[in-house]
Amino acid sequence: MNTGRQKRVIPGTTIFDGDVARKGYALNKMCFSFNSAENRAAYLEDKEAYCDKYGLNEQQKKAALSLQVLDMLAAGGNAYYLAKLGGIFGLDMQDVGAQQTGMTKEAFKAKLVEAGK
Amino acid sequence: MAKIVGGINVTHVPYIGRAIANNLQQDPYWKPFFDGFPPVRQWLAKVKPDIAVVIYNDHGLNFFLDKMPTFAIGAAAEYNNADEGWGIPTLPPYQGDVDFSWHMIDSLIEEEFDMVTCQEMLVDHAFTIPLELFWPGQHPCPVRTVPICVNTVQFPLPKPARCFKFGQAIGRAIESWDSDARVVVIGTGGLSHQLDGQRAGFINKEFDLMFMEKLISDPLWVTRYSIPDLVELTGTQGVELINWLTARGALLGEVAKVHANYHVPISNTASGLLCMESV
Amino acid sequence: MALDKPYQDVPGTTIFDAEQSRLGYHLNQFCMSLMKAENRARFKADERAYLDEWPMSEEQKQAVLARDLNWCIRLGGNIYFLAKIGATDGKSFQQMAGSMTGMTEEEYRDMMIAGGRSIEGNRVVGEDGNAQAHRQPQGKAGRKEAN
Amino acid sequence: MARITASVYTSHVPAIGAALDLGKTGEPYWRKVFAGYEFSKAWLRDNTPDVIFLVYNDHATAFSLEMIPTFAIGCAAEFQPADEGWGPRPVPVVKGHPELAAHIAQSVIQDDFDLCIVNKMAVDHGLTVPLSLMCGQPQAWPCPVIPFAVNVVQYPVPSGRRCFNLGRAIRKAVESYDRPLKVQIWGTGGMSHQLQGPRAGLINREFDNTFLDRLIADPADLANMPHIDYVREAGSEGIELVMWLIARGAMSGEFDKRAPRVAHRFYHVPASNTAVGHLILENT
Repeated sequence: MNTGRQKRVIPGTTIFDGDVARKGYALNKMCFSFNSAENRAAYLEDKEAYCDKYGLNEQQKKAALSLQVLDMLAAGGNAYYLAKLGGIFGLDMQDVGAQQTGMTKEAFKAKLVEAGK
Repeated sequence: MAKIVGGINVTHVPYIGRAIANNLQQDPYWKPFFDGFPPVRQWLAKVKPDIAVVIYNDHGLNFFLDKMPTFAIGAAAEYNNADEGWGIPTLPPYQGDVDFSWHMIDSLIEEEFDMVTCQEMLVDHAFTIPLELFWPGQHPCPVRTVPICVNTVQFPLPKPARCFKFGQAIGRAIESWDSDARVVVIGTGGLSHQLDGQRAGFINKEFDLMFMEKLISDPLWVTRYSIPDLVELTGTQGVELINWLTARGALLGEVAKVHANYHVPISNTASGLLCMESV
Repeated sequence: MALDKPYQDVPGTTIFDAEQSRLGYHLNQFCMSLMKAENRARFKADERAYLDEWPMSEEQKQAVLARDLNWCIRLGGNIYFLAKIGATDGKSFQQMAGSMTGMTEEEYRDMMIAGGRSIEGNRVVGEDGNAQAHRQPQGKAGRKEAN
Repeated sequence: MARITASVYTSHVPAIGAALDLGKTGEPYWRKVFAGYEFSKAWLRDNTPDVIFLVYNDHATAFSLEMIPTFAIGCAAEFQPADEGWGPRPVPVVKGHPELAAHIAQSVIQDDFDLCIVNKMAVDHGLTVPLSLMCGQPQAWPCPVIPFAVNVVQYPVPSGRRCFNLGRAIRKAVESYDRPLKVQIWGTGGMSHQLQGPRAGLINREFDNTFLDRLIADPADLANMPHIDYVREAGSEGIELVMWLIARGAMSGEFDKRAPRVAHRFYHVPASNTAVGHLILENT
């Protein structure tokens, strides 16, 4: 369907626009709930049940349970929200960056240092 | 009338909160970043602001995707920080200035900015960490605050030219307030970084340095770029630099650089600091 | 406030501006809570106890208990929010609006059917229309109360 | 390309919804109100659009004082009728049009209107009563609806001029949408009414009818009217009429100096506390 919108294609980059926001609503809503320590604990207790409570679809659930960031992005996740899920498992944004780029964390960090030179 | 004493733009990263909590300021990784701040603190001690207008973006603490404002402004007596889910310490509440907030709201809507007004608002690390960097360990924070949120999360985002005009309207709102308050304008976010996708870790030092320079000499320079251009040039989260542009607009007219610092990386981010004064 | 408030000279009318909104914040938030059936039930079961759950002023609570909408509005209430109290009581907007004029329900309804309140004499404070302060209360309901 | 085919203007009194829902439309009091919409129901059946862009105000339902947006656009796939304190109205769920809504949001924000983007909200009588008036009591609404909420409750509210210019930007947005959709824009609220204080019950026939005349013939000039004139002449809630200027701004007549065709005009006092005004304008 042509929606009349021109979308910029930037390699390796998802623009979090209305289409993605709608697709990812349930997943991001679940991540938003992780602002509360109580909810984070509830997630750890029964991850699947928690995903079901927030109405995640199969794709979102599978991505969230496997902690695969690229899969979560493909399912409509937004980085700021996904970071709250990552936080439960002690993943910082460099772990997340390394995972997405298929690098070791050390190599990812070295790449960043290099970019500043 | 209230007086704008100047502006400070600075990067915000949650990770910085943890470094402060763990006293890592002199750690080799952090030193080049934290060493940028003493000159800014000295400047603040000299210009003595009473109020900070803080222009930033919320990261899923106060706003969710159900209702996402383009421009939102706080009008509360107090703003609380809260658990954001990524394990950085929560800071004590910040004092607001309700009269000043409502004056700004009246003035901004009169100037045709379609504000979302918030009489309750949680402030996240993008608001708290800069204040903690400028006034370390001072709780309560020695200035009253007005939080202003710009949507940098869910597209469509306001275009750079609109942000600059918004900043100018903020400046006029401040200067038309019948008060002898001294106001510092703070813009937070950026500079180049991307947290998501195969392009995660993207940094564009050349663009960042040009942006910092142009913000002083020719702030309209960046308005030639569209939001998709800025995503391409600075990363999906690099677009937060529109908060810097908004803050620069609020300084109304020519400015001079007081101090600047630039360092890569802090976590995934190119960190920038730019303190400006009207001339 | 730096901006003018030209609307203060309209008789019998309160504009829900920033000051009113600040003043009435918790009163109005309490009203919104009545959009949930369970909250309406709890409020009806023990009004005072339910009100005490909200950081409202004592006077705001008294105004709600008295169902005095003019009083509520003076304390920062906004009619669209206050309407949730009326809804909880099974009152229509017409009954609520009428209650602020001192008219009985019938008197108010008849005035509306006859074309509503006239604008003449009711534009600016100091004229002689029926909404002016010196002509209150306007109907039997108000006079009964005054006696 | 999509285009705006017509605009509809109507009051949105909650008592009208209650009269419908409680089966009171046959009572003499209500018959006079509903008679004015008989033509409109037939007209809408003959001119069913692909999408309705419905401008209304939220009445302390989706937005509390914690957060009041000046303009909010509904981009969700559906919107549930709200429980406003009486229980939800027994009306169909409102289906949205996320693609067109997102396109309009994109275009209008590019044009310097600072919308609040809404992905989830309940809709109150401000939106459902106009649908009921125009459609009766169907099993489903005849087409998708994009809710567009305007703050006319907590001052400062947007000016008539800002609303009118927003309408123009919406028209431009619709016309740049790359599918051949027929879109109607509805402006709701008003006409003269005041729900509060000793001046409650205010009605101003002359003001209302002049407003209708000017809305048809010279909306750009009407858009210059300051807030205080609405409040003083049309009552504290009469300010809702600024929303009609959004719908009118989206019509083409103002641009090519060809006035739109008046398909229907109706005015009646009262419905509850309110002067009911209603217009249908078609782009020629």
